[in-house]
Amino acid sequence: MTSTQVHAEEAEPAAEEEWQPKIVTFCCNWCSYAGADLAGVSRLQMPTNFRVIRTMCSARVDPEFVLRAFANGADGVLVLGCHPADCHYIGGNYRTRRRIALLRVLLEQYGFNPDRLKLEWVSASEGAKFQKTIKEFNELIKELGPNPINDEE
Amino acid sequence: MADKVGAVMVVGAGISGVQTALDLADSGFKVYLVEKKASIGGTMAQLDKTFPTNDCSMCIMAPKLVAVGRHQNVELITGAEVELIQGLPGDFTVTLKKNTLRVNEEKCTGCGECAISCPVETLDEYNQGMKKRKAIFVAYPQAVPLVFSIDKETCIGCGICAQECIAKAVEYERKDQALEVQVGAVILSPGFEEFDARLKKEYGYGEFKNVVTSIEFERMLSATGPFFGTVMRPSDGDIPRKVAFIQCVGSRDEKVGNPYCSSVCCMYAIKEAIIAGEHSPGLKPSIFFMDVRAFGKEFEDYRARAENEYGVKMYRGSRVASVEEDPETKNLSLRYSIGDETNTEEFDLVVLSVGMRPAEDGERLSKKLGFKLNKYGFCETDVYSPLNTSRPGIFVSGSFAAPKDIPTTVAEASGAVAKAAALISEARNTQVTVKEFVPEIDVVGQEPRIGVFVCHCGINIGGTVNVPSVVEYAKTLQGVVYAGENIFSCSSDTQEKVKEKIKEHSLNRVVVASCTPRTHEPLFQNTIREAGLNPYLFEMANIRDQCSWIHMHEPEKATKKSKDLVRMAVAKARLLEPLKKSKLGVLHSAVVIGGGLAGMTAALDIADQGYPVHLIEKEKYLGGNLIKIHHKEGDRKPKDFMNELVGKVRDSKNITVHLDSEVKEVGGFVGNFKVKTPDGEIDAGAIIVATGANEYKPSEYLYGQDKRVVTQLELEQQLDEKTLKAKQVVMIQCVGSRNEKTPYCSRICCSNAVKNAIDIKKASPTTGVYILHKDIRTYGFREDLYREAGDLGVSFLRFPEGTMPTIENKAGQLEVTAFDTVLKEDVMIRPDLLVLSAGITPNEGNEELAKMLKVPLSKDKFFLEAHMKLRPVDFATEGIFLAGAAHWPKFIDETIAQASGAATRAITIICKDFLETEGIIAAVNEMVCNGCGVCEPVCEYKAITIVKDPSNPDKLKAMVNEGLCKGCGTCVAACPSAAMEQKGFKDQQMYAIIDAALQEGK
Amino acid sequence: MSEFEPKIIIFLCNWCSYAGADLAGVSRYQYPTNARTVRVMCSTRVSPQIVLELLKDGADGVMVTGCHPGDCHYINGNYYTERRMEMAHRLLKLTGLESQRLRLDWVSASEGEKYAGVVTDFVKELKGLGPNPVHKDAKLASRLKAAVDASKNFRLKVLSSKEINLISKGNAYGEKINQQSVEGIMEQATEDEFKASLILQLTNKKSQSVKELAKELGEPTDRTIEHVVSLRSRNLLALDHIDGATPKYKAIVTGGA
Amino acid sequence: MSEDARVGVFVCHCGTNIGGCVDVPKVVEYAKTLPHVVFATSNLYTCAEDGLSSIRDSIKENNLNRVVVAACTPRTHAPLFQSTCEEAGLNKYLFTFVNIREQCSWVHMKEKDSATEKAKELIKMGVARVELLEPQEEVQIEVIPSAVVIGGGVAGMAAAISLADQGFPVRLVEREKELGGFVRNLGYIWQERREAVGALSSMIRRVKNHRNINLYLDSEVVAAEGFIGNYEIVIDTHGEQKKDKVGVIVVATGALEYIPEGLYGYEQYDNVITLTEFEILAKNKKLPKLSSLAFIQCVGSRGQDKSYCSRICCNVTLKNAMNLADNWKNMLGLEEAGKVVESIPVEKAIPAEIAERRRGRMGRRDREAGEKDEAEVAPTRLDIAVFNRDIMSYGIEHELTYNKTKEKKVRFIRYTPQNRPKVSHEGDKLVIDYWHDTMQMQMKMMVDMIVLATPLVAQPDAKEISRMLKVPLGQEGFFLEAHVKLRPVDFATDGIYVCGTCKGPADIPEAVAQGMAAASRAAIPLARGYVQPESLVAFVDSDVCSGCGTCIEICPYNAIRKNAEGVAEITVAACKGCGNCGASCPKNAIIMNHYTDNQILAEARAALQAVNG
Repeated sequence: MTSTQVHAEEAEPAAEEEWQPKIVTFCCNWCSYAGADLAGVSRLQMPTNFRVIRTMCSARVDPEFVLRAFANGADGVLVLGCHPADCHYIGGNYRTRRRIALLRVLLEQYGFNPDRLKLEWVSASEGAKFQKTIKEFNELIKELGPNPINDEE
Repeated sequence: MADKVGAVMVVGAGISGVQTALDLADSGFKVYLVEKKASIGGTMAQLDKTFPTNDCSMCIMAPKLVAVGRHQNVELITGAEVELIQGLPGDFTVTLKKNTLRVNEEKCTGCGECAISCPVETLDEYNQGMKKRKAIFVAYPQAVPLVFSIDKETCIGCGICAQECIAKAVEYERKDQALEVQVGAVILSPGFEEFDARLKKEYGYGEFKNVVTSIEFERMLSATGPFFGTVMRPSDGDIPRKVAFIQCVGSRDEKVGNPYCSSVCCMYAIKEAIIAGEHSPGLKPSIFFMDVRAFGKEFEDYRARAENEYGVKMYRGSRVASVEEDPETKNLSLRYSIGDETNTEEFDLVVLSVGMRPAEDGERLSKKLGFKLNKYGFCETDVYSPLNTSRPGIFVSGSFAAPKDIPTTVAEASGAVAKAAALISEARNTQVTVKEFVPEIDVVGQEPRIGVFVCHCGINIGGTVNVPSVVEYAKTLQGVVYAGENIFSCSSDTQEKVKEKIKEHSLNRVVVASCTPRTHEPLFQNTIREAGLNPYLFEMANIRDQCSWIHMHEPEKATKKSKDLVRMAVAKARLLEPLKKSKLGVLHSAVVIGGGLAGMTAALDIADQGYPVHLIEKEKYLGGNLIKIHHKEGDRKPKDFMNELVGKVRDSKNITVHLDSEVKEVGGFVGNFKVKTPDGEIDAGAIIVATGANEYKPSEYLYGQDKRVVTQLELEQQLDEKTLKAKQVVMIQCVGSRNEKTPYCSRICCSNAVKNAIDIKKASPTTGVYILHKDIRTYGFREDLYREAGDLGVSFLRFPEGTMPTIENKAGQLEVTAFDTVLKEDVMIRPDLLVLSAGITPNEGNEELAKMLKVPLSKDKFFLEAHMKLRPVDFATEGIFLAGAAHWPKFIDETIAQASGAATRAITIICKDFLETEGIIAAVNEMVCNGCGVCEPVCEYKAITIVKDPSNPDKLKAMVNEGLCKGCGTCVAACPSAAMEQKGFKDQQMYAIIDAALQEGK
Repeated sequence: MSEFEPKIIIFLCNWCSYAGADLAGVSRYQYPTNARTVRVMCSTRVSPQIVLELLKDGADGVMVTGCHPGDCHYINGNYYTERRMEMAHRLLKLTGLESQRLRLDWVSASEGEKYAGVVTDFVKELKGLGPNPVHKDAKLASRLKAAVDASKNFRLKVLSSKEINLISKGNAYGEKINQQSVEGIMEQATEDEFKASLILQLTNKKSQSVKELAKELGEPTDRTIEHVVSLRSRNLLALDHIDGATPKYKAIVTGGA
Repeated sequence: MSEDARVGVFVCHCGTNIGGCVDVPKVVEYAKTLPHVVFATSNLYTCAEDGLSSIRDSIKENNLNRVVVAACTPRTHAPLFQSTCEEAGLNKYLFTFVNIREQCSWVHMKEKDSATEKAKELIKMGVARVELLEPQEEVQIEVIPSAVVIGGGVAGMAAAISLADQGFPVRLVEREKELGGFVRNLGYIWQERREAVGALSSMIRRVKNHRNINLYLDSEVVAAEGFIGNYEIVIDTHGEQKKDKVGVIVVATGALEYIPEGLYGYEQYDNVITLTEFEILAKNKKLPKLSSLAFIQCVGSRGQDKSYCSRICCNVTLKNAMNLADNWKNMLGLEEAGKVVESIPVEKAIPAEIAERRRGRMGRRDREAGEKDEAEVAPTRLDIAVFNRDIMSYGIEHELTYNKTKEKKVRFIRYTPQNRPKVSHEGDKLVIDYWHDTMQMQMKMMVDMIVLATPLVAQPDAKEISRMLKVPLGQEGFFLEAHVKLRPVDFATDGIYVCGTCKGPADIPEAVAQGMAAASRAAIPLARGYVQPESLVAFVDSDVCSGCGTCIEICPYNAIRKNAEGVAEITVAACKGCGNCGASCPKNAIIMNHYTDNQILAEARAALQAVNG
């Protein structure tokens, strides 16, 4: 079944444009970005509503970036890094683990659902895991609904 | 003498060949990397994980493959075989036969459309036949070079792939080519062949579906394998509960002609057991060992964690007689025996740990190129020159010489470079090309004039994303003065077009929307640099791997997402600044700490290549531990070899020896070290640590109190001086090793003990010799010693892991009692000589030297290298290298190989005039930084130091050492006052991208 | 209830067999009324998916007629018809429905009598076979649906379309391929693609294990695993969940979300 | 289905042919119940004028947009009813014909009830199909009124002259520096015993100064793209590439003589020559003085090397044998050069009945001419033998010559492929060692010269022309015509024609005849000025097509090519609508106009629905 032929059958979008969450995904250049590429090479289909931002290491993701993303209306933020001990810069991902854990506590104190921020390890050969992470996080955010900041404006 | 050719041919592009090629290219030699298959990577590319670090094999190997694939000094010749080598060392003419891939390598972009349309399938060798591949194929998605090839047997010539290929790269009639190449030296690394498990009929491989080989199991574990990483029984696809690993299949087995031990199977079986457990919780692996040979660095505690933490059941001293299959359930029942007690156990899946056979074309190469093979078909080498073949000018590395694991292979790969480089060092840099660039345009202060190039990538992007509408959208973005589309942006003609557009619209920023920056960023950076633009004024938007390919069924959303990704890239591009790669001078000299076998070998290798070396030795004499060794290796005594080495060191004009002197302090950084010694300060570009290790001085078993208790070295002395008179000799293994205090295995004691036992039996056959042991770890070809000892009547007694033998002095008569795991009862022997196999302990001085060099120690207090597998002789801190027993106990030939490896690695630094620092590094904004010091401990590379601000002394500030900074950005995120910036990923630039991502595009 | 009267669809090629049928009429040859004829310009127009679709819809028999090889008004049309009907027969055998329900016959414009004879014989044969059980046998229905899907498969259509030229004119290397080896490849490819389509059919609504699929496909489980592996690598089947020790697979409904 | 279908059904009685068996009124009633059927009626003879007018009127009255006629066979009557629909303003493709006579009433005479049921169902199927039909426009494609003839031999010249005479400009492209082709080698051509050169020169003169022919000598056609009526060709005249546009192409590239290496001592002995070499010697009057001569037939043909019989060698041999026997125009070199002996009287009369038999067979020849010939015959001083397997002197004149040569004492010695004559030499004499069948013994014959009758073989570069024009090569490299019997001078691809020895051995009259035939076939599209292909053509959905090229290989009419975007595109003029590409397309991207899958399935399924209600 050719892809476009199938596409023709369900071309018309869902009845009214169902709300699609906006997700920002930070990927480290050496492992999770490579995992995302492998998902592409293996043509693993996944929802389109996430935007990848590349940093050299997951430890470069400043908590401030996460907060700014939420402030700009992101409904969910995913931070992906190398598996512990895989880090190209030896120990970067240990720091990331501690920073994100601390940040989630901070978010909770401000009444912002910490589940909107998720840390996950994806190695360069785990294309399928990248797909699974994106799909599951997308479902989770759909359940949590839009970022409360949006309806304040 | 004919002048030397500054080029080397490396035959075989597995991990060994790739490492050799990279080191040669970085040492200023042209490399011809010849590979039989269509893509490089060898067996390691098939592995899922590697021991002992459980790294994902592809993650750590892919960067090396990409680097060698793109290195300007390396010419990759795939699908080729060496036919003939003529001429003299230093000036060889090599004839190659390059088998046609029937695809034009220059034109093929690796997009894969041809494979999708090919109608015929065959078994996929890369996946050991557990999956199908098409007649036109590439080995695996990350293959380097990413070029498809046609397998003529399977192909029926229907012509579909040529029609579908947009790049018109398929050429059915493309002929084989004969090539002639001029090189100075040849390094052989054709790897090994897997033992054919079918030859062991009793295990039923090929007949019973659920009996698989270890390499097939490795593919099952891999995420890119047939079962996407889930372990399944090939018979019915269920997840196996109980998995059995049978060791020594085709190793330590005279019947099949492989009496040697393949050295790696115990470890990879343990690894596969651990990973299988991780993939399917509740899976219970059991391994049937004869001996658990976990002798390498960190191997022993990897084995211990497997047994205790991961619940891997280990049957020691076991022999599996046969495997039977239950026709109904397809389960397998193993009949095995330990000692004389046999029983059977049923398993869901059986993995045969197949050993290593010599490389398949080893026979052909040895005939054609005229070098000798040893009796097992591996390449014959000598203990004292482990990297030379019998033909001068042709060297060997990796498992073609003997079965060995990846860390040893990588060390040897660098070692072989030293041997080859020494032969042709005067021709260094004669054949390498240095790129000349046009002067760089100064764009500082200019308004951003951004050019956006959107790629179709054939139909890979264009088939889903509406490229023209993305181009139109790009034109509307602020700062964009040109936007256009190409069919293949990475093709050479499009590079020219990009340069023209840069000139035509005087662009000062370039954004390319196509595939992944990981593989293509350097290509475009190089192109804009050739047009005079600083390479860092460039940003990519990945609209193929991370958009069109993963949203194939939603073209409108994929097109909208592509517009967003372009908007984000343009947002960052506006704020990009030119970055300079600063140049640091390099001193063309080296310091070697430690004058033992390792130190002297390394020093000589560096000196032979014409670089001055300072050899610093603590003692008053050179030689280190070699002096204490009396037995013979082959027909030469280590002592005689040592004297020969010392002579060479003395005569060499490039080596200055500093005896009775210790390193006091080490300053500076890679290329500019300052080493303080009692004889004054030495400047050097690189340092090699070869401080060796000591024999463990036992305190147990009445050693020191009763002269009838000696160590193996002391026994060797008695044997040498023929003063041995004992009638009943007992040896105890693992004294001072593999216990709570020193959990590691010292690797060499088993072989030494067995060798000494043989010497005793030869000297007086009637003497009774008993060896009490946990596992006998005579790995590799040393397995012959174990068999010879058995034949000569030496008796071996295995005592349990936890309970060492005990000793009593009953009225002057020594009594040794040990629990015999076979007879399952205590056995008491009365020796008139007790020999303790004492292990090897690290130098006390390691702690202190490590602090000076700012290098880490492993938990067993040996020095910790940068990466156990792929950088075994480098320290994490650049410019400092490691060899010999200081790294881990090892045999003479392993020490020599590793020392040569360290020498090569050092030369890759000191042979350069300058070192370029990373462009993307941290930079301190001095006005804002108050020297709080949060960033200093965060840096793994110790690149940050807190210093006094020169402008006002009482204020502190952080200073970044550009030589050491790797640009990870950890410190930048940690800095509380945002004083620390990461060039290329500045906060402002990141904010711009985040805002652009969440801004609603039109 | 009157005796079973099979319903037969007969495809007549405009230039030869339609004229043959007319000649039977002009010569007043009598034959049973069960045939329902459809005129096409050339027999080659009738693709395997059309004949299999009709058998799935309950036709008791389908016959494709055309000019004798060499007589085709469109020169090589009927050679391809022959190959196509071979593929259709291969797929039909795999579904379990009697393959005699599909017939290919050459009827020239002058063979009126032969046409009448062929129709009569086909009716007699079908009466022996009895009615097409597809409406009462859900399993057979899904197998026929799988056969229809397989007949539209890219691989099978390429192989069956290229077979003639590969054998007669030679391939891209200028070599002529021998009939047996192409036949072997076709045989294997047809079986693989049929079973793949059937697996996708069976796992469309409910996830299935390898054992369950093997029972349906009537083959040993290790052969079924090969199909599952190939479908997963072609991204058409996904591991849904693991039930105890048994993985369960589900067809991937193509669509981004 | 653009607007809602309004179907009219017209059931025909055809006198009693249908009505006598099928209950027509009941069928009409049933038709009315079918969905979308708004009008149904019956006629005694629908094909008669009142039937046709009833269709025209009811289309207008009920503004029908679909018509089903249930009557006899579409093969004969469909065009008639379709043009009636057109007259009523309905697109003729919105029409379906249901055959309830030849394929229903006539063949189910004894089962009236089930025949009526069948008729109902056939109409139900017809209605189901007609609902899905779409109007089609038949597009007219203009034909460029000019032609190119490749090859300037007798066949090519004949074609060129005949086309030019009809007023069409012709480009005649000849590879050599002069016209004439193979015939230039020949000495005397048979019939009027005229010199070949003479016969040729009149033809060449007509070509050279014909205002409608521009002649390209020492030139070749190197490229030809396009389809019937619109070929873009490139003519390479001694290095310079000239582009041109023509409507049709005639291939007349001729054939070559077979060189019998290693057969019967050819090249070993200098007096062993081929038939063509003999003709050249005869033409240039260089034949040596001979006392004895032997012809050997079927040298290199009929299985010795080539598989076919070359058709003309026997007749050329017979002609030469007769001329030699008569020493025609003293073609044999006499001792006293210059003494021309016109003719030598016959010594004795020919037995009556042989003369009678010969005169009778002279056919249209008048009696006197018959007698006159005998007179010219000279006594045979030359000993001639013809070693042969069979003498292929087909037709009237050739058989006559065969008899004459026998009269002139030419000896015909039969040999079999199992033991062919062997050639060796003694002194300066050639020796033929052969098996004499009647005497059942090996015999020897001494001769001065041996002439080997070798076959005509295909031009070695025929492959290039075949690849350029995409026309097939048949057996042994000769061009393969569309149908050996019914379309002998057409290629399967419309607009390209073939004549002369390039499609098989032929003698001069046959080659000329084929040239003229090709010219007349080529003139049809040129004369009409346009081609109007039926719009039963294929259509490629360019979004689905991935450019795999399978259809291009399959189409016998070369009607599909790849466009700029790399996807397949149908050349409407060339497509015949057979549907092969449609059924073969691996991506199911090709739709057959007027015979789409849905239309076929709808028609067939209509029959099945009735089965299960």
